[in-house]
Amino acid sequence: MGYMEILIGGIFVNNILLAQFLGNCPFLGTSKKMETAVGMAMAVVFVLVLAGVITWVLYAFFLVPFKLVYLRTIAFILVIASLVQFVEMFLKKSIPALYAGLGIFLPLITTNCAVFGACILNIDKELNFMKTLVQSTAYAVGFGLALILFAGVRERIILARVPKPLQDTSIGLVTAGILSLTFYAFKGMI
Amino acid sequence: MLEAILFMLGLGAGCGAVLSAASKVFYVYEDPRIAIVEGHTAAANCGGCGYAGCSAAAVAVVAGEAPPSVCIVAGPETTANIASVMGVDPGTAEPLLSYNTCDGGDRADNKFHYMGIGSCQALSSLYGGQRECPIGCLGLGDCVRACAFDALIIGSHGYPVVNEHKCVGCGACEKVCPKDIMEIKTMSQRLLHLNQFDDRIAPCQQTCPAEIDIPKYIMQIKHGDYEGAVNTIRERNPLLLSCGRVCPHPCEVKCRRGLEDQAVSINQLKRFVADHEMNSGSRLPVSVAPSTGKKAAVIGGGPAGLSCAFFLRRLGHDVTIFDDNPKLGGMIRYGIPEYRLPKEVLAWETQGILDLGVEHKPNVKLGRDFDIGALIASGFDTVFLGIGAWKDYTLGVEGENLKGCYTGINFLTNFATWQQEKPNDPRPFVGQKCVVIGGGNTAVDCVRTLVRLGAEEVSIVYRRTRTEMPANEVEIVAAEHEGINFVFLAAPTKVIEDEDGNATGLEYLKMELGEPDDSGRRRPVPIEGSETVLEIDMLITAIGQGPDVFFKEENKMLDADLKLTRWSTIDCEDEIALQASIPYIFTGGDSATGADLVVSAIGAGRRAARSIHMYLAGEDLTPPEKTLFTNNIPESIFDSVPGIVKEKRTPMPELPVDERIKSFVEADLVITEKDALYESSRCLNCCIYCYNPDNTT
Amino acid sequence: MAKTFTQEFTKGLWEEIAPFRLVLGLCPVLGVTTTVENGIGMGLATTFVLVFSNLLVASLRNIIPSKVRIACYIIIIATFVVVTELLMQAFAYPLFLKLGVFIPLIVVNCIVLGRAEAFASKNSISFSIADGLGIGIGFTLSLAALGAVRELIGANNLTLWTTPTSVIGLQEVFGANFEPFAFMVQAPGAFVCLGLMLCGMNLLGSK
Amino acid sequence: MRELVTMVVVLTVLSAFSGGLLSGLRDATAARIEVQQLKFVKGPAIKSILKGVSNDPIADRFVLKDGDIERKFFVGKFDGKANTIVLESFGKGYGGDIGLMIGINMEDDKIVGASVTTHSETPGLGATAKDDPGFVSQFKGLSINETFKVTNDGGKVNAMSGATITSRALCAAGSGAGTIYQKLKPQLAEKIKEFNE
Repeated sequence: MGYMEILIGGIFVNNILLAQFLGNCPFLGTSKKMETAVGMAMAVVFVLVLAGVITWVLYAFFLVPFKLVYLRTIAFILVIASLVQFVEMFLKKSIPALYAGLGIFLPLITTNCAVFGACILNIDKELNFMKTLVQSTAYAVGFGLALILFAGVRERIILARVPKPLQDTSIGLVTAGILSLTFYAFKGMI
Repeated sequence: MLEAILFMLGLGAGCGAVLSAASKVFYVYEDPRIAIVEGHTAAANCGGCGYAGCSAAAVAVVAGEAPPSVCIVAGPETTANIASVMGVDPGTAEPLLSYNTCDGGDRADNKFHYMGIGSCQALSSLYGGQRECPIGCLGLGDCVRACAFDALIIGSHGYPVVNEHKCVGCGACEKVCPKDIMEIKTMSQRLLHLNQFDDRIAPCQQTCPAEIDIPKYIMQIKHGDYEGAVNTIRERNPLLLSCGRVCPHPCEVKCRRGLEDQAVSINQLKRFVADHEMNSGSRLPVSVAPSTGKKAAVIGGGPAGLSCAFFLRRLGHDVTIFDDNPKLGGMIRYGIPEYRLPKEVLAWETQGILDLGVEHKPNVKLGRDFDIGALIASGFDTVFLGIGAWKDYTLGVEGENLKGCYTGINFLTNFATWQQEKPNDPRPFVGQKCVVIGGGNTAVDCVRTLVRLGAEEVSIVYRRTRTEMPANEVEIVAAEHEGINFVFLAAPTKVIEDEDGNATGLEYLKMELGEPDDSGRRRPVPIEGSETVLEIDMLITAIGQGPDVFFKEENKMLDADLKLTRWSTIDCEDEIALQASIPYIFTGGDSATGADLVVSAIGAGRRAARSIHMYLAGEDLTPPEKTLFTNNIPESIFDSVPGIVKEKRTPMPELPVDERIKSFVEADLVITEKDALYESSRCLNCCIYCYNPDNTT
Repeated sequence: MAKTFTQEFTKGLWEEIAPFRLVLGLCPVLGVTTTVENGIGMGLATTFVLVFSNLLVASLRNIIPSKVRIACYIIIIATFVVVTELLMQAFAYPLFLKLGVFIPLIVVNCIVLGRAEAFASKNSISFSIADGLGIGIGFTLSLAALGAVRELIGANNLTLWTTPTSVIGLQEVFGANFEPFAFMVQAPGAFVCLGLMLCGMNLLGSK
Repeated sequence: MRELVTMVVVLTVLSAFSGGLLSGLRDATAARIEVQQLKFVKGPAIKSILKGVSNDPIADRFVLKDGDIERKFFVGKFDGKANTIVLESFGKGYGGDIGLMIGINMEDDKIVGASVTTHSETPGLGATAKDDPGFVSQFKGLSINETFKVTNDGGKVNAMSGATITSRALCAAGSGAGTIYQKLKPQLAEKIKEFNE
């Protein structure tokens, strides 16, 4: 597989939110406002790429040589959680401007299935280092794209007359379904 | 096995060490409460609350933007914990509630037919909406859609209705409403609100010195919700029983109904629900905000002091009332006679205020028993001076200090004290041919009291005509019915004495009306050589009162800095903020304005409580620029009110004259429930622009 | 607290049924519910993790320092997830093949961490187990319900359990002529189906 | 400082404890997991190759070392006699490795059957290799000592239409199996003997 395929596949065809169902809680939680959605998207891109790379290193240089592959779940989550917290503290102190932009979204990512799931998927696919990097970026961009698109749609839905029982999350999910359906159109791309 | 243990050991130690090091190296100060609040949240970082993670939610809670119940995953215990971190007692933490401030709805006319997107936001961007009223509800329900708790519906009349049981005060509706119709407030915030130029309020509410939401309580009466009506009144007036009896109801003057037939009998409706509560045998609960730990001293237990104490207590402060008299009520206990306000009723009312946790120290007088410096030294953070206006003005004519000459307040107070507290003492002197000088309520109270005490001939001497008499119309009418002799256009010049120094006659000059003066009343001009003598054996001068500020002369250090006006009222730069020249001293009522209405004193008490509350919180006391205060919103004053069917106003029931002049039994009676329902249905439920011509709501 | 064991248990079944009332733990809800069987399997796996992590968190609640508690909870949860993973491989391999990537994801299921933090860290061991069981079974029921709807419409089947040799459940529920609405078993169908079921819940709840 | 130390210690102890627990469980279940994996992943393929065996080929398996790599072999008994050996080899397909399970009669080196185990090929094209036994059945009866090639490349195997790469990968896997088989034949014969005793 070429890098281009990985990139397009990750962003569109196997979009982590709409096709892989990963990271749905913040997808619905933070998509009510465009502003929040953008912040969340940026934070996910940042953390997912970093986490993808670090977990790959952990896997390739520690878990495999010591035959501890079965510990990957616990090892990954520990590393991701620590990483997120570290990055948060680092940004708060060193780059307050950036922290103001995405810092508050970082804790939300600790338990974001998208980050963790993408790392597991990367390992399952037995990608090499560079491909892991590309794949992680692709997934992250795909997440951001879907989130921002969805937030745009939801801001519009507020103006529509929605039947009472269908309001809010309910219509949000149906909308997500339709958005997911449009992403089906990308299936033929690779 | 060993490898696994070592690996995890290393990983755990590594992560732990890096994080601990990082938390030292990258330490940044933040409000410690954020960490504690975050500790109480579910920490699932699920984003379900709409904030970006638990720490963001915690920041919002500490900043006061999110309620303690922000975490949707955690249960009520978490809410309680967060509430306690934020310094609000979870049990009594004041809930935020949503209120709709416009109930015009469909009755407001439309300018154009709107067929666009079903959203208030969209509609308001089109000439501010389709309603003729620029400030009213658009009715397309953005707030309903914004509410995640099903607490709002658009009711049958086209405006949102809040379900208080479901509302959590999240504020979503307030944020989304383009017309600022929806308000999210705690009870405290509601108590602090002053009428504003852009409020949606009827002319009567604009006029009422206490700013009572009159149309709301009348509608509640109409729907049989008497308790609701009492609570509505208590948001602005703690003395509804007293006010319902003695208030001259300036509101009724501005009642739109009065333009077409007769004004709604607003005050009688107030008295009806107030009596209904008292006669029900139990008191309605009054909410009190969590304690703030601040102490306020209220000097004077009259209407202003009671009102100020009541609102300060409801705002969560510890209040102590210091009063010269043995019982609470001030001028309405010792000035207003029993037949107008039975003291049993007043006692029931003041007890309700004390029951909220207000302390009462009777028989202590400022300047005689204590001074303000001592109060501050003993831990009071602030002082309210509600000392009233107890010092009668004097005529300044020869002989006014003779035997048989009294002053109005002095006479009334002496009599009331005897009647209420020392019935076994000899009765104060009452003459047979009595003359009372003055045209105000005090004068009328004096004559009606004298009649009841068996004086044969009682006259009022007033230097202008009946139209100019400042006393309440009902009182004058009642006095006429009770056989009082009125001498108008008479200016006393001298009191004539006999050899024993008793007053035997009053000499006066006849007057005629000249050009109108500044107050719009025609100035009386004496007619030369028209001296006339009236035979008397008792004279009462009741020509007005001012505050008794003798405590200033005691010259205690702090009190000396207190500035007074030339009418010896306490000087406050801003009559809305009511802060005296010493910042922690506030005033209100007669002591700030000179003798005025009970309801004005009640309104001032609340304004002072508001200022004190803000002063204690370190906030700026300047009232908002749009504060209405005694003004009217110009566009709300109509010339005519088309579309109403004329209906008669309910007359006030009263005791027959021959029965009432024999005793001090209450003369004015309460209207029946049937009449109350009829009268309430006459209310047009006005707002600024619209009203209900057809009485449907 | 006046609540009983039973109350803690039953609240998770309807009042606080996680995916619908709280809209939490959606990834597995959407991802694995192509059949009832998968739904039940995932639900039971989550229940297992919930109960044991609640148990451990409740018993260690006085030892864990508050600053690193989240990390500790994550370790505890992750441990039980790996336990589940291993046990499932050993005893229910076909299910493991289907649930594949979603088992490790129980680690990041907000419900599990949420309960550990919101409930188990403050309550006694027995209550925490009841809570875990209740929430877990409620979660399982939601998954099964969603799985049932999707499988019925999307595949015309209702598979309750697959053994290597046979399938327990109904095949071709609407008859052989029914053309399955395959949209339902695919990703978009999952969102739409959950959205509509939520709508149904709202209708029921509001009467 | 003390707080920090406690934090690190608790975290470390907990991690270590968890590591110990998991590795213990891992050791206890490893054997069973392996059986399960073989049963469900390789099982169906082996069964289709060894139709009518009298033993359980998954239970009767052994491992041989091929250089550094450990390879699994499954033994099939026909009429009470162990004479067939099944092994898996891989070819590079379109979407990754394709596993081919291939059964060889030790007596005449002929292929008794072949079956695709794992693949990640495009659905509808290469993926039919698993669902449709038509292609792999071409291997049956051929000698394992040949090198398999598709007709396009001058061999005997007819490629699946539209899935030349997959077909080539499977041929390569078949040839690979032959290589392994020849290399390890002596040891295999030894092992088979053990099963017959």
